Amino acid sequence: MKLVTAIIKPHKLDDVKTALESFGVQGMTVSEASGYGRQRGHTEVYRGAEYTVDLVPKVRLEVLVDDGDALDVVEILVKSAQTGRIGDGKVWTVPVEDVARVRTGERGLDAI
Amino acid sequence: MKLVTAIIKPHKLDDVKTALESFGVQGMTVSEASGYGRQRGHTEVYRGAEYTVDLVPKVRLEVLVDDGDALDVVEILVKSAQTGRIGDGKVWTVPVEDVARVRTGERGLDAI
Amino acid sequence: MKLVTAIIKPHKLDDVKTALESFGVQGMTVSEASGYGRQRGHTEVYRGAEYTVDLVPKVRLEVLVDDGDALDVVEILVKSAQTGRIGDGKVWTVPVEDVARVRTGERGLDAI
Amino acid sequence: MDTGDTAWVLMSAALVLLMTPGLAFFYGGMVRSKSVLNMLMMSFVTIGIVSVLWTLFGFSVAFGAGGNGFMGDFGYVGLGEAMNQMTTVNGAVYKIPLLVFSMFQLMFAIITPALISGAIADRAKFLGWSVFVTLWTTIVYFPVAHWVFDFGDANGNHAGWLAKLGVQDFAGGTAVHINAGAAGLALAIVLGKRNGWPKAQFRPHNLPLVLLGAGLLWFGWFGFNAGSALGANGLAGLAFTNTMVCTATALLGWILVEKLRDGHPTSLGAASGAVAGLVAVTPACASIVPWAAVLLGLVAGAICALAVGLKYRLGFDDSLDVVGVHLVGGIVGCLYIGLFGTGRVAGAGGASADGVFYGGGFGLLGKQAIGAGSVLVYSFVITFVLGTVINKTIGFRLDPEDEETGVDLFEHAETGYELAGVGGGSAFHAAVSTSHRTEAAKGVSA
Amino acid sequence: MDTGDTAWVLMSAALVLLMTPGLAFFYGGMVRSKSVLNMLMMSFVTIGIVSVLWTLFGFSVAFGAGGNGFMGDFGYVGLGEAMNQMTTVNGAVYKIPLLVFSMFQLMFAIITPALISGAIADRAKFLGWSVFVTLWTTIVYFPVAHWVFDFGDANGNHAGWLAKLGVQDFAGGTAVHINAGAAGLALAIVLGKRNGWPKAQFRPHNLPLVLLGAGLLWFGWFGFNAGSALGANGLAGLAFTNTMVCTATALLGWILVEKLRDGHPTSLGAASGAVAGLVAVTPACASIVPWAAVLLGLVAGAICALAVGLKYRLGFDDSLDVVGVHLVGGIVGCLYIGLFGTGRVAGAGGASADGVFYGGGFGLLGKQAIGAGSVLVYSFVITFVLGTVINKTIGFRLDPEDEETGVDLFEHAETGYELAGVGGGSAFHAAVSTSHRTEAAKGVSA
Amino acid sequence: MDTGDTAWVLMSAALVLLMTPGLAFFYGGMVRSKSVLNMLMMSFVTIGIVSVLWTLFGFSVAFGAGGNGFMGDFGYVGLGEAMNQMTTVNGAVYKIPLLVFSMFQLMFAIITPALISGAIADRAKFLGWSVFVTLWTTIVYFPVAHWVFDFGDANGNHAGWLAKLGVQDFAGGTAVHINAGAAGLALAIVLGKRNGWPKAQFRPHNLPLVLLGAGLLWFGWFGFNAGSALGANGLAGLAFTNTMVCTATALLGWILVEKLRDGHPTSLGAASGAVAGLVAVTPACASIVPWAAVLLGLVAGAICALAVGLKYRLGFDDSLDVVGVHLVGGIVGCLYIGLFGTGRVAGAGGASADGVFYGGGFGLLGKQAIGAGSVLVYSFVITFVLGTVINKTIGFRLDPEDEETGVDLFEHAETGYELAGVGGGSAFHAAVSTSHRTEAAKGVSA
Ligand SMILES: Nc1ncnc2c1ncn2[C@@H]1O[C@H](COP(=O)(O)OP(=O)(O)O)[C@@H](O)[C@H]1O
Ligand SMILES: Nc1ncnc2c1ncn2[C@@H]1O[C@H](COP(=O)(O)OP(=O)(O)O)[C@@H](O)[C@H]1O
Ligand SMILES: Nc1ncnc2c1ncn2[C@@H]1O[C@H](COP(=O)(O)OP(=O)(O)O)[C@@H](O)[C@H]1O
Repeated sequence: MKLVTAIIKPHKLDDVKTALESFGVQGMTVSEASGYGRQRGHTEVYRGAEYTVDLVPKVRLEVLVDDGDALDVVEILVKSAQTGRIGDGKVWTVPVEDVARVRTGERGLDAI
Repeated sequence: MKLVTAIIKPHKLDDVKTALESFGVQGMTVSEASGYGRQRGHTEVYRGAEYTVDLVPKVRLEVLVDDGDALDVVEILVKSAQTGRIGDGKVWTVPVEDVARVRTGERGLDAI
Repeated sequence: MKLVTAIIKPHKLDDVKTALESFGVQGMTVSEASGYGRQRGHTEVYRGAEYTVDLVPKVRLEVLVDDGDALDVVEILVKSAQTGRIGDGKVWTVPVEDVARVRTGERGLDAI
Repeated sequence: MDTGDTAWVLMSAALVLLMTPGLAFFYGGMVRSKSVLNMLMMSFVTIGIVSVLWTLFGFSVAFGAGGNGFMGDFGYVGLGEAMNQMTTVNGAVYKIPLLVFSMFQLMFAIITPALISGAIADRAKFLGWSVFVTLWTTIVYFPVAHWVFDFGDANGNHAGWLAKLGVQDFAGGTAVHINAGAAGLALAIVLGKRNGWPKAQFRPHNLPLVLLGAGLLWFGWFGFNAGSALGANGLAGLAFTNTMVCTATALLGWILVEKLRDGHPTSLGAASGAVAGLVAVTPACASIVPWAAVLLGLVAGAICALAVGLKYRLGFDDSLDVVGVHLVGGIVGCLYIGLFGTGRVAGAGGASADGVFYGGGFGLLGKQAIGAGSVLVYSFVITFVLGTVINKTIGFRLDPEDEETGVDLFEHAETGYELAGVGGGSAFHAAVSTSHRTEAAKGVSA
Repeated sequence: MDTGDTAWVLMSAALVLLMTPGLAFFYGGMVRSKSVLNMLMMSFVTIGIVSVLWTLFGFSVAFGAGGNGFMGDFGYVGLGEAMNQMTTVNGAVYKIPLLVFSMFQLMFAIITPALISGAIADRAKFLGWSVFVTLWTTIVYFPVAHWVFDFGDANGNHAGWLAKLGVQDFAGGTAVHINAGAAGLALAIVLGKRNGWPKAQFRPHNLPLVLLGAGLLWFGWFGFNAGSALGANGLAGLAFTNTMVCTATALLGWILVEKLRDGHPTSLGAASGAVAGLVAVTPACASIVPWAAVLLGLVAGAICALAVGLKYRLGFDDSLDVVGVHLVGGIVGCLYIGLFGTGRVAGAGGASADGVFYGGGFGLLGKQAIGAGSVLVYSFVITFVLGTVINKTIGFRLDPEDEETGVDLFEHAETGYELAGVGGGSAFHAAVSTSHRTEAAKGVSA
Repeated sequence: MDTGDTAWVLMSAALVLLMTPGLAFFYGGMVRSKSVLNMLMMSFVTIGIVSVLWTLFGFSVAFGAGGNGFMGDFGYVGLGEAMNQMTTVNGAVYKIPLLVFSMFQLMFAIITPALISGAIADRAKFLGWSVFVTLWTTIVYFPVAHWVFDFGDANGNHAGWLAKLGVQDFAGGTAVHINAGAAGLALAIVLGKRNGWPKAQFRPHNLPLVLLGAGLLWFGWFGFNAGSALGANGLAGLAFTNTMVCTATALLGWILVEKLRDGHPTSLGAASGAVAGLVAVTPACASIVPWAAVLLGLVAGAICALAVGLKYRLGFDDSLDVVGVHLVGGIVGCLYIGLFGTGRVAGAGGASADGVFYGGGFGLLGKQAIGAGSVLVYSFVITFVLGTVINKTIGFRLDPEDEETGVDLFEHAETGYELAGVGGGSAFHAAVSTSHRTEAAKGVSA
């Protein structure tokens, strides 16, 4: 099994979720993150003092998938999260040795 | 070494923490997450417009463990986080190649 | 490629970011976390009732790096995040099998 | 008609209305974020319900001109008859229109049941609460207000029995605070403890909101107390002064106890102390001199700071300390009159009986005890019965899972906050599929 | 001069000023967290702009003593001439200084354009809004206020044409609410829908803030309505009473509809219902008896609860329901006078014509319809033209990407909240490199 | 006694009390979330402390009837003697009870030290602050209030020396704002810079809270300024008018500077501008005509917007700009009277001397400069000494690590917010093991 992690733009989450669902992915875990990279942050001004915020809001998505699906899921993530503008994010894949479903204690593929 | 990651229901965190402690786990990292899966979200209504929120609040727990402890820790996590109802979450294990303690620079098992 | 994850003290983030930048790391992903370990939490009192909060605020940093840079990046992280006091955090490294840049679909090293 | 008196009572009525939202924020900030809206709603719906009852029959029951010692008659049903009269129902001829007096008193009838809601935070069914407010205000508040506040006509005919007895309660230590406090105790017992209490953790979710509530309460309370003079005069000035200094010292008294006992003076303590002082001075503000109000504040602040611990010892989950602050604070204020009440304030229009320390003997103290005790017992008993009946019939206590989900979501289908920062927030925005299922919205999709 | 009347109107003016921040919070809590500051700023800048216009010429256009049916003359430019006069410009000699009347009326001129801002949440350029407020207040509000509120001298000379006609609008159902509601509709159409509306999700980001706003509005509205008596008297008492009970029942009416239709009474519904009741009773509070105000509240609360769905059916993005609450609520209140208005309130200083249900025939109802209709049409047409011209010239609607970024950041370079908990927050604090680029700051680095 | 005048001053006293919580929110929203409670507490404890001092001896020192030019006598200790008197201590016989005047003035004595707290945000020990407030109010505020506000008896006997000299300061430009501003400067220097200032980032954590504070300040300030007429009359109307229009234009003036200098008008700027306008018009509101108030606002708003940059150039960490807003704004307002003050307002009860631009020569300007300068110097010097002594003895400045932890947690053992969304929040709720260590709680576990 693999763990595919994607960092995407927040407003693309809905599209990504829909794309994964149609592919058959039935679960995922989402969290808030901030990104630092080519995409620039923004500037705020309070009583004349300027603050440069260089972290950009992102969403992190984690999906556990069967080995065979990993590449497809990466494809789908890239396609559905793409806007073509700087800051669209990254997708990476890590090997997973063991998965368990807490509710039932099932292990491995059945647990996903 | 292994990194065991668990997605659990927020109100089980205390039980999980206690169970890990009694096993001898001395550290962990916790963060907020939102889950998408079999468990359904909820509906809110504002001035008659209905909003379906399909992400469910979860907690993510990360524990670095010795190779030999990994299976036990997974067991403990599954047992202590279980309520038996849909949405109890997942536990997965990933291989770790290197660990360092920032304070001392120690590496490997000593760093956990 | 490797994924280097660091748990650090929040107020060290700026130093760490600067150190990584000078080494040539051009991107990273940051998120909020809470740590549990040797470092103790704090106590709050509301109308005479005491609450012990044992989670300590931390920042989680994730950096994708080329295999060859992994060790250096760990070094830099340890050095720049160090205060020498309990609770400075951990750095761990996990193997990555695949990376994609969402904007372009590039894969592997080019995607970092 | 005196336009100055009328202006002051109009303003005071508005100030006392503001106290109920103020209370809602004070309470709302203290609960967890998943209960804040329900806490606010319990106060807001009370404004709605009690205003209707008041117009229909409440003002009549409390102040109807031809009643007996226990309730008024029904001359003011619908308030139509009150439109063109001056205020003669309160023991003297006041130079303000009767409608203005009626509105001023309505605000008291609203905040009293609202105070009770703090005892049952996080776990009450909204329908149960709404029915409770309707019945409680009718059976408990309106009659008790008559007992205490209605001094009858200029000769004292038709006065309430406590008023006639000579119990001193200028602005509602018995009718409002002891009344609400005793009811809160009864309801906390009837509804039982919250899941996990006292082990689980119920930190206030928004302390600035608590302090906003306290600030609005303090501001509004000048209307409550100084407005009870029903005119802009020396008596109002005295009540205002005592209210100010007692509240200030109660704030200090509470945080001093905290500093000594817990090591830290807290902002929740400061807010709580201020409210405790306001409660204690409410009955007493027209009966004592300013330095006695300074002392009352210190005493009331310290006692209430200690009294909020009682619930752990006795095991009832009075969630936001209605007992520790309003019942205890109200009793302290009422009895204090028996000790420090003095005819020296009569020159400013205040009460004229002397308490123990002014050589008046124990007579006044005894009357004060009767006043406090009878309201306490009446309110506790009736509330216990009302609460039990409601809980057994339509239901008053939430189910445990729904309490776990959170009362805001379960009862109101709402979430208090959606505060995620710039952009970051949109993650979760976007993660929501909206469908407008209103009639109108159906029109769109059709 | 009557000091009591003056005290009440001074206080009322302050209360009405407070309504505009109150409105800002009511609106500000309803938008997403990335637009809250802009929502507040639209109200605050309106206070700034309209105060200047009022001093320069607004008071003259609205109440200048020697005008005609459509506008006043220019006798009060700069307000200097008003300094030592009493109030004679409003159909009678009021025993309050003219400056006090002028300030009271200024607050109405401020809140009316501020109300409009709710229709265009999240997407208006701040410069466009500022220019719009300047022009709209000048061309629409000042004249309309003259039409409705200026009863001329004691003989009715120079009165506004609607006032002269006998349209009853005690505190601004036409001049304020229908006026703002019609303008909101026009602007919502001119600026168009928000990105993604109605599919995307626009949950209120801070409901306690909404309820704070509603609480302050309710409090301030006593100044608005009872203050419109221009004295502390029986009429003020009647207006106060009707305001209180109508608001209370409208709150109940709205959440009853929600309970029946959606299954849950909501806190947003309670706040919205209260505001709908306040709107509806504004024109009517000196024309009806208290039980009729109870009924008006129920009707207005329920109708407005249904009316906010209209926008989905008709497809205009009136973001915060200025139409559903202010236009609809204002029309309900105005016409209600034609039905339930009664000379029975004349004894308390109220209006004296009877409506349909009091045997007065359809005459009053007809006048009310003329009043409502003429203001609605005038406001809608002029606003549509003004909005279009501004949008085509300096720009009024934000670009889509800037709307996505958020209007707070784009227009004001600010973020509403930075709330991360203890220490946790510093993560992101530390992640920021600050540079003070002010002139002064440059001095430091130099 | 005049009930109308009394009603207005009672109400004004309540309004000015509300300003201190208002200030607390204005300041509290500007600091980081880990300091918000301490910021609020500095204001709230000031209310407690100063009220006690006032009752004990403060009112006597400031307005004791038989004093000299520098302080009053001790006739009003305990306020008991004030109970049955009318107000004769302020240069004329005012038809309001002396207690009402005393309460009105108490609120000024409270807010002045509270204003200072903004200069030392994030880093003051709470005990140090409490001791400082006690000493500063006693040694600085009470005497200075006598100098400026006590016009003595009807013949001017026992008047304060600045009042006698003819310095015009209607509502406290010198005694309140210059006084607090100079003290803020001194304390900011004594306590030193915050960790990391000016490089580190100190963004406001809750701007809606700042705007709430500004709104309440504006509302309350009508009591401050128009209430200083001590009656409901033409003078109150003039003061109200000038307060309104000056504040409005100062808001505009500040955001115009921002638009031109930084490119964006901000909500913090609007709030700050409004406060700057309120400060500047405080001394001047009974001395100038409305159009001059419009101009004063523009000038004060713009100057203060520039002045807040001074601290970067000069290197003192006046965290929330007490100097830039209150000291600078106060000086602008005081001197402006020397230029635009005019006897034309005497008809409305205003001051009668003419300033430079009304042909009065430089006499008035000179007096204004003496008033401003003497208060500035006295306050700065004494504060510097007091602050240094406190810091060297019981400690005033937090240790760096405790400042890093956050003053809320370190000094008050509290956290401002616990806002995590529905359920999500419980993660961290559950992660907390609670133990009730109160006496009472010990009873439970035993
Ligand atoms: N080396 C990296 N390791 C981890 N996350 C990264 C790395 N580089 C970029 N990211 C994440 O990807 C996001 C987008 O990267 P950025 O360089 O801004 O644009 P792009 O991917 O389009 O070139 C960043 O905000 C950050 O969250
Ligand atoms: N494929 C997956 N990848 C990552 N996380 C998952 C995946 N499937 C489920 N989860 C996480 O596990 C949680 C529980 O899953 P759910 O399907 O609701 O119930 P259960 O695990 O009891 O069948 C989800 O909320 C989500 O956080
Ligand atoms: N076994 C572990 N797995 C994951 N994270 C850990 C583990 N142990 C510690 N941590 C993280 O590292 C942080 C610092 O650990 P702590 O024991 O407090 O101090 P130190 O690393 O200096 O010995 C913790 O707050 C937690 O976030």
